[in-house]
Amino acid sequence: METFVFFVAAAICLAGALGVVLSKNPVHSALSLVGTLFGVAVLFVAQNANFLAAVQVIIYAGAIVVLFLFVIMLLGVDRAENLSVDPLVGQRAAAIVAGVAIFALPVAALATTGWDATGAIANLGSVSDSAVPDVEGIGRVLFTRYIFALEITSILLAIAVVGAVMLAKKSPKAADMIVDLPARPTSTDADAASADATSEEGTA
Amino acid sequence: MLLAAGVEPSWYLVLASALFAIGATGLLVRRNPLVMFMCVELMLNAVTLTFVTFSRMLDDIGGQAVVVFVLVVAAAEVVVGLGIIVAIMRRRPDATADDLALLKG
Amino acid sequence: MHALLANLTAPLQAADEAFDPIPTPEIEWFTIVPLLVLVGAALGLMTLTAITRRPLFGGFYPLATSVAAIGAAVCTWPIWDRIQDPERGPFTALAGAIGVDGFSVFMTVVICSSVVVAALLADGYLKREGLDGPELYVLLLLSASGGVVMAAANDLIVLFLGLEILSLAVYTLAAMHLRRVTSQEAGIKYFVLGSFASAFLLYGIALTYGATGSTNLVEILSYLTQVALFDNGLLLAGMAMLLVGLLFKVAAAPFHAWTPDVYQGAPSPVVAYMASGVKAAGFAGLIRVLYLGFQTYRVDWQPVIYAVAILTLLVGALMAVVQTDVKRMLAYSSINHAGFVLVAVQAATERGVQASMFYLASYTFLVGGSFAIITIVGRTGDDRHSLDDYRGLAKARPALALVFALLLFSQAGVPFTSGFFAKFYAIAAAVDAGSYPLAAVAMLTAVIAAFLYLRITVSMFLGDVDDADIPERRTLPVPVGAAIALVICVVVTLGVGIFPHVLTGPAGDATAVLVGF
Amino acid sequence: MIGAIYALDPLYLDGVGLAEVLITLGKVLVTFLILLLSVLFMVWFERKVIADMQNRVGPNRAGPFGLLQTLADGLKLIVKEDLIPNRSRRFVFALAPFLSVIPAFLVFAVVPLGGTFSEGDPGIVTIAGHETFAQLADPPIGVLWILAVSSIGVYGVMLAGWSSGSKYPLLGSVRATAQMVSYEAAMGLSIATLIMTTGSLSTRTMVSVQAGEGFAGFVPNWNVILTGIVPFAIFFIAALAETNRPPFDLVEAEQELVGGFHTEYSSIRFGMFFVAEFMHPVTMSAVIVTLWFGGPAGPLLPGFLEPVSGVFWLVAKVFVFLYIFVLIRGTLPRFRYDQLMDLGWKVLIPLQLGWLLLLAALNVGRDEGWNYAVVIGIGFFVVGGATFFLLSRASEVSRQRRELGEVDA
Amino acid sequence: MLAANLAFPLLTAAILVPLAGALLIALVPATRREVIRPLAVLFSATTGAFTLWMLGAFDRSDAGFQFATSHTWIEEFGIGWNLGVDGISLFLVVLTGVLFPLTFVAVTPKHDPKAYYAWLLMLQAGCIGAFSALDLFLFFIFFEIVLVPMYFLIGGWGYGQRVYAALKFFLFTMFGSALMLVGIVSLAFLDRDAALERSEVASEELAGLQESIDVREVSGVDVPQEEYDRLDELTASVEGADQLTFDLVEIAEGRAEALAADQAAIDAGEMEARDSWNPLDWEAAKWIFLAFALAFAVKVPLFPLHTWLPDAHTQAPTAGSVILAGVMLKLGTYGFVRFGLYLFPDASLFFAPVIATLGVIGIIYGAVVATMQKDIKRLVAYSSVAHLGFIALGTFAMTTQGIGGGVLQMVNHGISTGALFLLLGMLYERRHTYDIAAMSGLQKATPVLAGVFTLVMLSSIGLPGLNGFVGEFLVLAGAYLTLKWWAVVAAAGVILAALYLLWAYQRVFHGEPTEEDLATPDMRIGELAYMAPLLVLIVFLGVYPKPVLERIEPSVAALVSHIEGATDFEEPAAATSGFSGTTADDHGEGE
Repeated sequence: METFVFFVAAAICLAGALGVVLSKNPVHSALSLVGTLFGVAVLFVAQNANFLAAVQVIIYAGAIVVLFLFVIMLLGVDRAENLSVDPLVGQRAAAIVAGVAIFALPVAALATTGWDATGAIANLGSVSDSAVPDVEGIGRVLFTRYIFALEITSILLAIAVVGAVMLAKKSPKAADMIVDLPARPTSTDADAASADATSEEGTA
Repeated sequence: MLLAAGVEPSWYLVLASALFAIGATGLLVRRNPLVMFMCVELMLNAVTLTFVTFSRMLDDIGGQAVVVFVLVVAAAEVVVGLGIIVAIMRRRPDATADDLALLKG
Repeated sequence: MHALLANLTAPLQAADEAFDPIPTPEIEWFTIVPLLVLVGAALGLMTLTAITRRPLFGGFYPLATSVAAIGAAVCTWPIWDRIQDPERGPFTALAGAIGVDGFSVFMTVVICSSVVVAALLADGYLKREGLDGPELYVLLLLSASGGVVMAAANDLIVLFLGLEILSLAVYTLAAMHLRRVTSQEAGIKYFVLGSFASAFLLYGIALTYGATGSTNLVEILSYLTQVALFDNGLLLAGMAMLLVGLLFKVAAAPFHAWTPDVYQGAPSPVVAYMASGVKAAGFAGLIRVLYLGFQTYRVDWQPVIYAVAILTLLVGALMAVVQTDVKRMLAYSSINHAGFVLVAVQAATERGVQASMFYLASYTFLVGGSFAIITIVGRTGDDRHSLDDYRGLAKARPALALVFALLLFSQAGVPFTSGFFAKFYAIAAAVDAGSYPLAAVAMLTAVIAAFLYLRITVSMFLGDVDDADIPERRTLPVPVGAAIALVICVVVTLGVGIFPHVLTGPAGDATAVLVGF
Repeated sequence: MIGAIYALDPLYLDGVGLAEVLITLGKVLVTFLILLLSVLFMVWFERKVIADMQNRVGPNRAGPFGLLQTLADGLKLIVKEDLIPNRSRRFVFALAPFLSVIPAFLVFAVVPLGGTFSEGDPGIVTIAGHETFAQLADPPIGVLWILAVSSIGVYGVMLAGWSSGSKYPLLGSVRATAQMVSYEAAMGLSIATLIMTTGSLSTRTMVSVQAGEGFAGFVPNWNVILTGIVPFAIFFIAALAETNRPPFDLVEAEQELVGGFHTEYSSIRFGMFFVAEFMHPVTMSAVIVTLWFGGPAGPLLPGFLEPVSGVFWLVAKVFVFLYIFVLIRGTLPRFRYDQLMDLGWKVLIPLQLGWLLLLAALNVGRDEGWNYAVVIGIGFFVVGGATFFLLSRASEVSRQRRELGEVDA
Repeated sequence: MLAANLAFPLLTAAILVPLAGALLIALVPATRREVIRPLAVLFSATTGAFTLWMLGAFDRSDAGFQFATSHTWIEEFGIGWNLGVDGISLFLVVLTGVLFPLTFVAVTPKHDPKAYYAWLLMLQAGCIGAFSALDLFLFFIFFEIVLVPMYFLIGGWGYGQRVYAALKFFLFTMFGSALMLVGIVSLAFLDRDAALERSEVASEELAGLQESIDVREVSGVDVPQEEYDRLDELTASVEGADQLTFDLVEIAEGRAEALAADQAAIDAGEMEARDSWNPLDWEAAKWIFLAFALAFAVKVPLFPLHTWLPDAHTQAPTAGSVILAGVMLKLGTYGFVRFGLYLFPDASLFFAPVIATLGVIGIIYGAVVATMQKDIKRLVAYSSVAHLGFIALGTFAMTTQGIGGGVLQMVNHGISTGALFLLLGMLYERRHTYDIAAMSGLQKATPVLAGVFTLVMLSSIGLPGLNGFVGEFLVLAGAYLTLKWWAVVAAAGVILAALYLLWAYQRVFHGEPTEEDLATPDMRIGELAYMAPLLVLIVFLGVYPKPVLERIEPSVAALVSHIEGATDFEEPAAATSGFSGTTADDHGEGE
């Protein structure tokens, strides 16, 4: 059963990941990302991390990717990208080599340890103990060991709010812009959409 | 029965590292800042999967607790990142990472 | 069956009674007072802006920011006092999340000073550019709080969160000049690459967690000292990933590519903060991880840092020389400086930590002052940064040119300035650890980098001046804030250059504790 | 993994055999059918009630009281020509209706449909000698499931609008997205108060807790009372917005956006949106009842009705809310977009946040033995008052700035 | 004679006074421009007076460091404000003290007098500091800091290619000294390591002694006082062992001791001599010496590293050239003596042939290239390369005569080349060119200038009876004993020097003057006045060098015996004969 779940979810994950990278259209990339997110959520459930699975879906699928799509639509930047041109000669090949290396490093590391973690066992509370639901276990850890970390995430959120507000300030007039680059053609469609949506900025 | 388990936890780790590598490669290959950013999310997902798997292997709930932080950070990153992307793309809707080569010298 | 049913109903009964309260750990409030001051000031500032139509008086925001930063620095005094008490010494607080030791206190003060300098610069800059924005000050303070967290982080997760707090604010700040396309490009570039690096850092944390079973540095250390890991691939991979993430933040080669672009595009006062505060915090994190968590694995990380240091030194120096934009020059030079700090870090000794602390502290003022001048010379639009824009500055604004020359010479390592001692201590640390070739390479790159500083001085002092250009330059306004920042930077640079023990003393007192943790 | 499955339902305690699989499939089927039927009913109900309010007759041709009108409409939709606009993104265009309708079904999976909850009974029913819960599944994170699935619902709307390749649907979906994401925050916060008071994320446990003895013997122990009504009110408003029900139906504001995100849809694809749209009030009512009004819990019915008393109470309570939904639709005018956003961000979220903190303070006060009156006094009047002052002052200042045109950076 | 150990810190004052002057001048308001020059002269002359006072108060019989001051600066590293002069550095300090005010009087800047004088005063402070520093770190600091004022002087007040020349000057010298810093630090740490090693032995003894004393104390047996003293002594040495020091004397003497012990072991056949030329076999000292040598070689400059010098000299303003040639080049040769021979007798001996070879190449090469110059200032610059080659040769001959001659030659070169550059400055002022071909027959129009020029030039050539001769002769005589063939080749350089200088003289001052030449004004009285002290010195030192030599000799002799003690080097008997006249009775015939 778990084997089956694993392989299906893993296939979804990998397909989604490849979709993100290979889709020409950013919307398709975003949708592929959702696929991966669900796959990962399923893998969480398969490993008894129910709470995280739910949170993963709520935060990632429900908020993050939605925001992505929102931005794509708001800006009208869903233009397909021409992937057949290597922007920098050899960059793509180099990136793939780097990718393989990045994949190989942890796998090789795991191989040396006999495909097993080497760390100390059950430091902060057991996962397999079904008497304590994972939500409670996580809660306990968050409010004891990670209490400081938990508190400082508030700073992070404050920064996100302040930063977003600052960046979303009304766009200056085009004449005011200091643009030191050649003019580019702009799509009228996208302009119309973004002009109307500008006032909705603050809510993003 | 169907529930007979035959999955090695390390498979999850290998899967996670594959996801991570795909994300990293994608970030290096793609030029669209939005897609690059999605690749970062892929990488973060790979990390959360790794954490959960280790949490299971070590039978330690601490690994799962960490994932909560990763999620919060991811959310905050998205807000800021999309803020910047909106700020720039509103002015130049067709910006790609190559156009950002304005800053070369 | 029935036992399980009882299990299922148990929560019902539990819900009726008072919940079993979680034994929350003791919070040593006094250890996080600096952090609270910074965050509190940021929130206060934000609230105040929301409920008042205009600032209370001109220069209120920079003043408040500086006062807050200085206040935070002052608030470290009782902590320092307690740490230096030989009977009590350093300790961990907040359930082991932060390590309260001299190092963290020292770095806190360094980060706070960089905030002061940046805030003073920002005042005139914002006015000139017609940007309004208490947000800049708020984000500056919040970002600094992240740096403070990093400096004290005793847990990889806390470190990561500190790094994100630090970085996210800076990404935004880099993109804050909404009228400059380059500013936003800098922001986006910094952001994408920065989160890329964060992901690596996080993956490193995950692997380290798998290898040691904890994210707490002290626990990692004690685990690694107790358990001999024969097959430690996981740990090494984790360490490598962690290093990638942290080295990116300090702009070490080969993870430096973002630096010149971001420095060039971002608003100059923000760059001052990036080059000083952010870098200091990044190194603080690096040192904490390497010296504390992976203390026992120094044989493994030393060669890596060695190689990275050489690469960083060379890249920084060689690339700097071919630039024509002063901001880019200083960006590469900051890479070179990062290399010097790495030289000190590589030593893996107390002297090494001390040297890097000294370096970061003095560099904070050097780079702060340098960017103060760049801010001033950049003029409205913040885009006049080519070498030509500095031509004849000595004629038009002799004091400004002289101060810039002083700061540049100090960066080059000319004696009687803080920069010289910074380099000296770094070299001494490397030599003490037996890394002679590294020390030699470092000094040679210092000479190469000196060429760059000389190029700037040349165009300020010795360049052929078009007289028609001078009157315009005479009108270069120097805002009060920037002037104060410059005075501070010059005083520190010369003061430390002549009496280095004002810094080495505290640095020495501070390190004794981190390494021997 | 195995433990996780067991925790879902006592049905699987003795291992999973054919009977268990059949029972589960049966439960799935029943839930699905109930929902479909309820949609048919809901459409009729809404039309009928509104017609009554407007002194009209409403549907009255097909079947008794026009009951089969919806069925006829549905059949008509199915046989109509399926139009796919040229500029649409075909794959996503086809996908969007499913994304819209499936989440609406999924929410129902964790709603307890029956079972007895009185006297500490955990709500177990017996089917063919097997003990099980009267709900499709009871994951320990049931409440999060609701949140998660409802947040997925956005995709349908969003992608439909985008893939149509047309301006009005796009604008509609952009609006919808912002609206749904915004109100989800308020909704999540109000659910947080529930979690705090009940101490569980499982919907069944929540119902059980609410089935407990209330005050003075007759006031039920419902969450709506325990949490002080405000969170419920916020939840309810957010639920209206989440489901794009009037007065929050800007997504499909005919006067501005033609049909909103589904302008370009026709035939069965449109039918699916339609189903989803009318399923939302049903599922939302069920969720509201489960979370705030004790779900199927209630006094046992006398005699042979005893086994269905849970179902009875649930249906009764849901009916009340369905009526309220329709009532609101029939009476309230639509919000303006900025009003909508202001309400969400400047009123609901701060209020809910403050309320959550107040409840938390009370909880802490209970553990520490503080005086309730003092806690409420300080929390509500001092802190709340100060916050209110600050917020109103801030919005006043920002209004002034806007008028003076100082916003331009 | 005044007591050598004055309460008044003469050296510190000689450094701080010009610095204070620089600061003061920088603060002079723009409206009071006229006070700048007098102020500069005042401060600089005060410094000169201090140095002259030192000259008077110098105890000629003392070979050690006099007027020594010592203050801790950076305790952690054992860095101190340690100053002092001995016979080797005394005259260089005096030269610095005197030459500066002379140039102040002689040359006025074209523009920005404020900055000009401030930089020059800083330069003076730096040079005096470098010549008198007895702490390696302090020396390095002064060695390095002098670059900055010079850089600005060349760049700000120089001629055509000044920016290029200034950059080249700065980077070359900094490149050299960069490695020296690594060398200095390495040396200090190696010294500490050696001390720790020694202290291990001491601590073993300490432990044993302590135990035996304890045993006796417990049993009531009397312990002799000496043992207690020894205990304290050992404790002190063990405790201070991990303290770093940058003190020159301490490190040098420590090294000498260790080297002497090694040498003894080698003599006894217990150890192999380490004189392999394979770099892989080298001990640290050789590498560190190379780091030092590189810095000094750039500064001197020795042959392949000299290319910055002609540019810097040619493009520098007159004052810059005078100071550069007169004082700053000596930093290199002085460094060789003080921080090469004294600190690394072993490595110096090892590398002596190499450096001497470079010196000799410099002599010949400088002379040949000078011959071909069209620009007279460049010619003089190349002549400096040749002259300094002599000094390097003399230094690495390691004989009393060679080193002493080198030191004397440093002073001589400072005087005569300084004077030459001053004269060239006058020429330029009159003709606005340095082009040899552009002038001819000036003798007719400017007989006094020609006369003075002749004298100075002859001194530079090394005509007997003038100062240059004494130095060159001593160097050659000293070098002949240990580096025979080098000395023979170098002697040819003397002849070449005569060739290029006389030829240049002939082209400029003889021949048919054009109208322009005839209109060239002669030297003014004022110019003659400030040239006079230099001319007097040229003649005086040529006729009666004894007062200088007798002060130099004890220190040099001590240095040579220091080398002998530390290595297997033995000074040839002929060289031990004194050369300063006064001691001729004790040592037999001198020159």
